[in-house]
Amino acid sequence: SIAQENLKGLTIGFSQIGSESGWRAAETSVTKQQAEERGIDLKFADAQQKQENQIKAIRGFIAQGVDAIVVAPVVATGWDDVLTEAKEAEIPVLLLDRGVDAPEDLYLTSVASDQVLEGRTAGDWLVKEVGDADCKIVELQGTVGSTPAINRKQGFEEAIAGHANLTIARSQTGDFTRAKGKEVMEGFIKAENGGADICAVYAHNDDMAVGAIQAIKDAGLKPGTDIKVVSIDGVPDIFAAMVAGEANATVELTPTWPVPPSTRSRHFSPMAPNPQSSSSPSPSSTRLPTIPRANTTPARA
Amino acid sequence: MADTHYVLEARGIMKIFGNHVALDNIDFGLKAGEVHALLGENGAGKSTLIKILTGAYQPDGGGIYVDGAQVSLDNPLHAQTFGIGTVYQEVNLLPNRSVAENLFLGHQPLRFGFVNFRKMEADARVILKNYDLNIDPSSELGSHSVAVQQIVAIARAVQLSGKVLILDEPTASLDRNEVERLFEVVLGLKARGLAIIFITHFLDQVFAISDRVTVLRNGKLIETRALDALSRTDVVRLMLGKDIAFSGATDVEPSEAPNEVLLEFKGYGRKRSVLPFDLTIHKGEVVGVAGLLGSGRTEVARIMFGADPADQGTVRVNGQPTAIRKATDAIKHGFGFCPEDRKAEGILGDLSVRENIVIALQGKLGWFKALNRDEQMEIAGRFGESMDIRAASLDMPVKLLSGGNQQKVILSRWLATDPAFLILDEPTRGIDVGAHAEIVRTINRLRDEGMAMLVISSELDEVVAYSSRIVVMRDREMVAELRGKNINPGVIVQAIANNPDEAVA
Amino acid sequence: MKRSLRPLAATAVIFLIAYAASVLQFPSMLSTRVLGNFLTDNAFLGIAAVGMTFVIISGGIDLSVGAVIGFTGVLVAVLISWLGFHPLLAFVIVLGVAALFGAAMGAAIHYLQVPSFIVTLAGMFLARGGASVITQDSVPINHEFYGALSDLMIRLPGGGRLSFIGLLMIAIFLGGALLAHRTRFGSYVYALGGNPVSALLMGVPVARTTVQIYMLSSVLAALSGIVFSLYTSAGYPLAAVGVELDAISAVVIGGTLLTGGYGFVLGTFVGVMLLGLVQTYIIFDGTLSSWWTKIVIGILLFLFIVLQRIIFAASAPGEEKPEKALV
Amino acid sequence: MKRLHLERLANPQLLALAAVLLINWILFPNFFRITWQDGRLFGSAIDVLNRGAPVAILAIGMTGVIATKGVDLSVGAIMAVCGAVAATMVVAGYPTPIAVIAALGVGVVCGLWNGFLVAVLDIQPIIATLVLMVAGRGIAQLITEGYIVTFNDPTLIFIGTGSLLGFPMAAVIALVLMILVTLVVKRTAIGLFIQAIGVNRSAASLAGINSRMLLMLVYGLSGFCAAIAGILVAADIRGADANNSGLWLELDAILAVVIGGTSLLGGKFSIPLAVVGAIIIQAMNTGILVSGFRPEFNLIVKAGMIILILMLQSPLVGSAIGFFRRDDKRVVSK
Ligand SMILES: Nc1ncnc2c1ncn2[C@@H]1O[C@H](COP(=O)(O)OP(=O)(O)OP(=O)(O)O)[C@@H](O)[C@H]1O
Ligand SMILES: Nc1ncnc2c1ncn2[C@@H]1O[C@H](COP(=O)(O)OP(=O)(O)OP(=O)(O)O)[C@@H](O)[C@H]1O
Ligand SMILES: [Mg+2]
Ligand SMILES: [Mg+2]
Repeated sequence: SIAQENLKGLTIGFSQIGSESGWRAAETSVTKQQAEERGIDLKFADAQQKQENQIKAIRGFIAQGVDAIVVAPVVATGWDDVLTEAKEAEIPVLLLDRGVDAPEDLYLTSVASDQVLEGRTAGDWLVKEVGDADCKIVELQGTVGSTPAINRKQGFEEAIAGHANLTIARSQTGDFTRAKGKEVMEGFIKAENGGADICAVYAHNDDMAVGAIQAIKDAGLKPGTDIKVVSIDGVPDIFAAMVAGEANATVELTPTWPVPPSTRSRHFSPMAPNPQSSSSPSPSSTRLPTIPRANTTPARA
Repeated sequence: MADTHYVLEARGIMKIFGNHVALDNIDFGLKAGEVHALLGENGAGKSTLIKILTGAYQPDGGGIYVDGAQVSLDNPLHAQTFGIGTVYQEVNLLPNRSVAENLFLGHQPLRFGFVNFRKMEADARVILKNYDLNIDPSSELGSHSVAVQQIVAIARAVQLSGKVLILDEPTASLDRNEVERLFEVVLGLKARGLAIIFITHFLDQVFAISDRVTVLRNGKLIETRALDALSRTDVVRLMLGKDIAFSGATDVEPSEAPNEVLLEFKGYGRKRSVLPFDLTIHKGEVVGVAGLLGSGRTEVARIMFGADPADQGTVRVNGQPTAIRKATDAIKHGFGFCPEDRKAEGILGDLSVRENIVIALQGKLGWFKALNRDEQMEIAGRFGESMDIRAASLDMPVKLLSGGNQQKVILSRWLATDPAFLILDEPTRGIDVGAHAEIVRTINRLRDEGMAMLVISSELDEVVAYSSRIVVMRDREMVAELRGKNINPGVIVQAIANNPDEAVA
Repeated sequence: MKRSLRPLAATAVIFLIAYAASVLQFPSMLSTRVLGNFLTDNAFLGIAAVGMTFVIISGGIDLSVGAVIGFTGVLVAVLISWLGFHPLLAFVIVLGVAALFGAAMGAAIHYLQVPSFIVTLAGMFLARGGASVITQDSVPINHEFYGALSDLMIRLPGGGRLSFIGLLMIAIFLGGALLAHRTRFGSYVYALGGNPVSALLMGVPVARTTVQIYMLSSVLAALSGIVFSLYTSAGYPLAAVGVELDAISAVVIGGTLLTGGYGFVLGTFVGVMLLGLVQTYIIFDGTLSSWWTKIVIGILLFLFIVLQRIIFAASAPGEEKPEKALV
Repeated sequence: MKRLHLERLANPQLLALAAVLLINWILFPNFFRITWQDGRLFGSAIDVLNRGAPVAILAIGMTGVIATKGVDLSVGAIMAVCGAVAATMVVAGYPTPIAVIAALGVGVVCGLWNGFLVAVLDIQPIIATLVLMVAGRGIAQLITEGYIVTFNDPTLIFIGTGSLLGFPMAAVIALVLMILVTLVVKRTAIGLFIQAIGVNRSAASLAGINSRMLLMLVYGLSGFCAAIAGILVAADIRGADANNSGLWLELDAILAVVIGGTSLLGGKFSIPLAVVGAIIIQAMNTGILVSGFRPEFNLIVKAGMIILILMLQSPLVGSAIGFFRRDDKRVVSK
């Protein structure tokens, strides 16, 4: 609904968490591309997974006097001071991917996915998939202490809570990486009777799932059949695995950016600093569409 | 208790390294107001005894008594609190810190809890003056020559000694003047009632200031005696268990027959280091270098070897002009170099004696013609034998050898490469009488076999003993060349002192 | 100039040149706001780097710094938010815990004669693991004293802020410099780094000094953790991951030799500022992708050390021992 | 003969390995169960060898560097670069051998760059290699543009996941490399020279050792080893993960070398023991995986294990071991 010309020539600072995964890289490139389409001068800062770097970046943006700041916060806490500084400098701040524990008047809006819901979606899918059968699940967690790992674990546990036939037998961190996912899965297979006892693997991201699939194959089992594989993100490699019947489901998260592409008019625009938005009921819980891919792609070959 | 009062006493000291008995039931007593010489061959156990007396090592048996009361010295700091000041054999100071701080470490004058640098440096200047050392107390210790560092170590120990001063080979690499200076200080302390332990391999010095001697051999106590009842020969016999033929300073027979020229340095020099000099060295000739401390002798050696490359002048080897920019260039031409600073530039401390001996030869052979273990053993064993290196094993780390034996290892390293031209900077530093005579003999033999050598030594008798020619250095400049039959220490001293513009320090 | 001060001067000159160059390109970098940010944003790194300077001068290394920052942040947050302690009491407790922790590491290094690299690596695992056992989530701190402390600042003309934590860092640097260069303890630290055997023979209390050095480093890391928690008003087990490497780089860029024995506390300050400058420059530039950011940081790092060597070589025309490489 | 055998076994590295394996066995009784499956050995103990291989390979190169009193922080980043090079090249259709050779070449070039900074520009190793540690990962991501470059090249996959005589390729490669490098170092004078410059570079130079060439060689070898490890890791997951490949592995490699008894102060070194060190670390990691601890305890467990190893290696315990050993030192002179 906002004219694209309005954005032309504006300078917007974007503090990205880092480039730790393909998903993140995709988000960054979508962002840059969208900014270019709109004639926005995007100041990009990669924080390399460190909150202190993000704070520095925001401060730097304020010192440069940008027109708006977009942050994909690495962690929920610790933003009050720097956001207050931005507010004093009258620069609107938008949160991407994840909300923060700060008073709502410190930022314009938050366009965040609900990570707990992501975990719950994966759990719900598995509950439906196994029905009444007993199912021993192994979980590949993200980096210990990282917000997505905590939330995706929580959501998944909530989903299977009422179902006694589903139990999480083992849970270890695979650091969100393919290599660690593979290594941890190898260990799980050895520990669970050569893999025969495992019914499903739940990975906090697709990369770990791809690694786990390889480990399952190396152990002489059929991923997707002998051991079900469900994960979150929706990167190309997991879709390839699903087509090959080696993965069962993923919760798709499409990288996006709060500046409204024509197709996503639901989102808030940074250039509509609606004075009411700060007091409007819940702008911060605006959710990205999470599509339980399993429903749309019956992946069994 | 014994009827004599000992300020510091050791009773029945045992020290065992691995399965090597370094000290075997040693009794040692030190009286107030005496200079007590501790003598013995290289590796006899002198330094080990000192380290036990000062808490650097713990004895494996026996006890230490200060003023008759048994003490257990946990560390050198503890010994310092009893008023024991020590100069250990290898200069054990901090090259990374200033001269003043090395003098006062642990006792810096404080003001409001902070170190008072102005006072510390002023005090340091006063102290150094006692030793005729006119250096900037705030300069880094490592920027000074070994000799200067040794004086600083002595000054520090003297400062710390309220009761006992221990000097482990303090005079190695000091020149005559410095030695005399040191003796004045020592005698002054003695007069004040301090007890002094003095270790040296120079018998003249022993006789010059000592009252009693204790002789160790192979870790065993041989005897403690008053010195006035002993002659030089007696002392040597006690140390070695046999007599040796003294090669006096007389048999210099410079072969006047002009041999082939090996090296020709023309206008060779390095800025801020040594003024350009001309020097021709023939095969089968030993050129001695004499000069005072800091006169630039070491610098000449380093420039010749390319350790600090020359920035002016030319050099011809066998008539061919060539460039020597780094040590490997020099070695290619058959040079060898025993540096003065054994610890920093000589030994490879953690490597074995065997590896230390073969390293230069191996460097010459290159990466791929490796000497295997047996060959290394053979070479090392050969030199171990001929140089009489006292080591429990050729595979032990060289840093565990006694100081004199380390020196022999480095000499062996270069002899193993069969050099055409060997540069020796203070080669007899810390070497015992027996070995000293042996090294002088070796130098003479090598010369007769046609090797050219440049030898730097502060010991003039020794320089005279093997040199065919002597160049004299003063203030970083080659000022004289002495040759002929009538060279003797007196002539050299005169040449050194023959200073046209007196009075600088 | 004193020979030993040359690396310090070289680093400072490079910082000034680099800063001037940045200002030419982005004039807004010459503002009190940016200068204030330099101090505030790098306060925790600077404080930790002071401790690291002592450790490195003594010839050791402390890999546990980042983890100790994370751990103390979590502990402070938990003490205040969950257990209702007053922040000051919480500070005393965490500093005490850190002192014990550092003392234990120092004792292990001295008495077990294990390299500091391994001991502090174990310390790093222990502290980081301890933090994530206490809580995996980040714990917000909402205490008025805390708010007041983190709002404490001097406003400068031009929108700049001299924050409490920035000033604290400067104070720690000055104190550290005094401690290193003007006290007996400082001279012992240099002695250990110069030659531990000589130090022992010269009567340096080696055991005590080693324990004190690692205690100092851990206490400063804990202080840095407190500063970090003030900075973010939270404690988070994954906070300050890898800060030890930043601290080591700052120390080494500041002219301290990793082999021990040579270095300056104030050099570390310049090192920290230089690292901060690189980051700020990249943020101001804002066109670099994630990967170009890393490459450019690497290139700038390289340019700095080469420049430093050139300046150093130019100012020291005499002989230079190869052992004593500067950077 | 028997005594010699006992003496070998009493070395602290093997003791530590035994201790870690024992703990693993107690926590997970099936740890040593090995079965034959699809033409290969299968079991946790085999996983230790397989997963430990990259760090072991890094440790081989790192040993040389540390023996010269240096350290190479860039190996993790070099792994990422080389994995990225190999992956993008096979994806672009180059023949596998070319891609592998190119990746190895890139590794060597990276190593020589480090060597140049250390040997010629005289920059402290830690900071010299930090340059590439930071920039290298950026270069790797530049090559892959931030994505995991997935490939299906059978040869490359065989290198990563195949097996030889039932043993995982990675372990076989590590073993062969270890033997080759050890032989080269022992049979030539290179090993002696490396130790010499590590112990005292100025003395070694004065003894005629070309320390620059040697340092270049050592860092080059480290880069080469990192390249192999990078290719293996990429081949294992069939994709080059520029951001995560080799992340923090430099610390593991250094730890392995130090556990292997090589001092960070340079000098004496042992490549086989560094490899044992790598296996100890991996045995620890695998033990954590199969024992079922909660992941938040991983680091604490790891710290505990390191403390244990550290105690085993400390001179206090060492002297207790030494008590059982005999020194058969030859006495040279009378
Ligand atoms: N830490 C050690 N470990 C093993 N052996 C040692 C150690 N320290 C000394 N030794 C051995 O003990 C013996 C005595 O050495 P010490 O240094 O006391 O001799 P010294 O009489 O001082 O000889 P020098 O005149 O050459 O200085 C030598 O054989 C030496 O190799
Ligand atoms: N008495 C002194 N006063 C000031 N500086 C001195 C003194 N003695 C030596 N030095 C310094 O020590 C260094 C000695 O140079 P060098 O090593 O070439 O001398 P040398 O003749 O070999 O003397 P030695 O080896 O006996 O020390 C010089 O840099 C000089 O500045
Ligand atoms: Mg001695
Ligand atoms: Mg000299």
